[in-house]
Amino acid sequence: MSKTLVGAEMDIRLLTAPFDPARELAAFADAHPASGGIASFLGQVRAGEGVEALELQHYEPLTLPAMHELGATVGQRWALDGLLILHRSGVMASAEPIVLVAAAARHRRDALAAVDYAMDHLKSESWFWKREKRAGEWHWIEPRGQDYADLARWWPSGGNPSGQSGA
Amino acid sequence: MSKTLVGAEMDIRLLTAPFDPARELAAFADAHPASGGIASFLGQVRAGEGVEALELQHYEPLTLPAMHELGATVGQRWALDGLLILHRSGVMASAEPIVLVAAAARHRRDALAAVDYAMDHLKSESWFWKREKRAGEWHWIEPRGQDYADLARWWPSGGNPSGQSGA
Amino acid sequence: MTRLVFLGRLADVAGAGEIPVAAGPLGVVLAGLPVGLAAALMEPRVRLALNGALVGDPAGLVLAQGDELAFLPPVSGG
Amino acid sequence: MTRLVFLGRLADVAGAGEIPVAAGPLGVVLAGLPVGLAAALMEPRVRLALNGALVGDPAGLVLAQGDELAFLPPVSGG
Repeated sequence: MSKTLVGAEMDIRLLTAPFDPARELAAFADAHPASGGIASFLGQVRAGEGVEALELQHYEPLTLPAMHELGATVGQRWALDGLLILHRSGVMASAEPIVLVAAAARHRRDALAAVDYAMDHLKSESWFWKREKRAGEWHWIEPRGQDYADLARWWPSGGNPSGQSGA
Repeated sequence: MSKTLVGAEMDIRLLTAPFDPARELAAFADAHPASGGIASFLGQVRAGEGVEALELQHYEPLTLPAMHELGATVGQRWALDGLLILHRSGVMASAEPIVLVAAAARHRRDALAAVDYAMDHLKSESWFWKREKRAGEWHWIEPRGQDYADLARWWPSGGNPSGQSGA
Repeated sequence: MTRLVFLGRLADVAGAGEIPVAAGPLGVVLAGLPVGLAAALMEPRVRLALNGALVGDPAGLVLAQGDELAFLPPVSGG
Repeated sequence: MTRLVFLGRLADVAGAGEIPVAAGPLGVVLAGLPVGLAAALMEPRVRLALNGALVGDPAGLVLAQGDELAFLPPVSGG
């Protein structure tokens, strides 16, 4: 477990084994009794659809540092009491949790927007390579156009979006 | 527990006793293994700030039906697999959960937007009257201007916003 | 008999969450209440619900036996 | 010795997650690889990271003893 302090209390972890999102969220809420609200997003491996397993590969020197950079950006952009970013790597089974982002804030909009922003950036810019096992065969997943569209919502209008930056 | 079915599976409850948000969220996630994501918002009584207790009063013939109407609206507006709306009434202590909204969806943006919309409408339009106990005295809380500003985000541009409608 | 139900701060003004009154036109019912309470109930931001249904226009409302009329001040939200 | 690290589908092309190569200019290193692998590594969307830091312009890059050069195809995200 890695902790950084940038105003909001950060709990940012790259996990190689399954985690329990309910337990993590309960601990996060307990840690922030003075926050009016806690927003969260849990991404899990979709059951059904023929996917037997999902693998996320990370690259140690880049993946976790970029998650910390993202956390710092989110913590500076919104008034948060705490931010939790948990991300799995490795092989995951159907319905297994992949990612949990939670933000505790005095004001509801800050918490919700922080989770929204963090998810958009995790999904489209973070250093993970994903493959799915279907009918016994692994297939690499290319980035979805939707991920970039989601990301574009956060560019200042008239801004010059850079290419993928890894954070 | 009250259930309605309008495409998404609805679980909408008005509670008069404390609830465990972590347990509710875990059950909700277990019920939706095929959903790619679950967004949630937990509102809790802010600890500190001199608030000794919070009371939410409801009016039985209006409050729960309006929560069901809100659920139906949210279920029609976004492609959800499930929607959970739990709201307390009665007297609550510091750090106690007040409201939990969770949405399970195939796509992340639907889940996050559904929670955002439901919270904005619960906070500004639902039939609850709130008072806080400070230094042993109860004080009724008037609506905040911010709640109406949050709500206005959902009006179609050029639309004619109606007054408070209770749903 | 019919019941008037007071929500939020109106219950404090009334000194009770509800009171029984005789059936009849709303104007007559209100005239029989303490003047401070009647004034609080007639504020424009106070909505009315008759037997659980919001009342669009309270003018001319007549309360029948068994009716429940609720007075709803602006909500503070969830 | 220096190491080339392959992420995502590039590891499939290489048949391994990493391979050891002799130090030297990147162009020389790539020329010593199987042509299919070299072509995959030189695709414009593939980013490079030298010892954990992204490389802005790989032209003229020279690998020293102990260096780790990672080839990063477009990410699929979290």
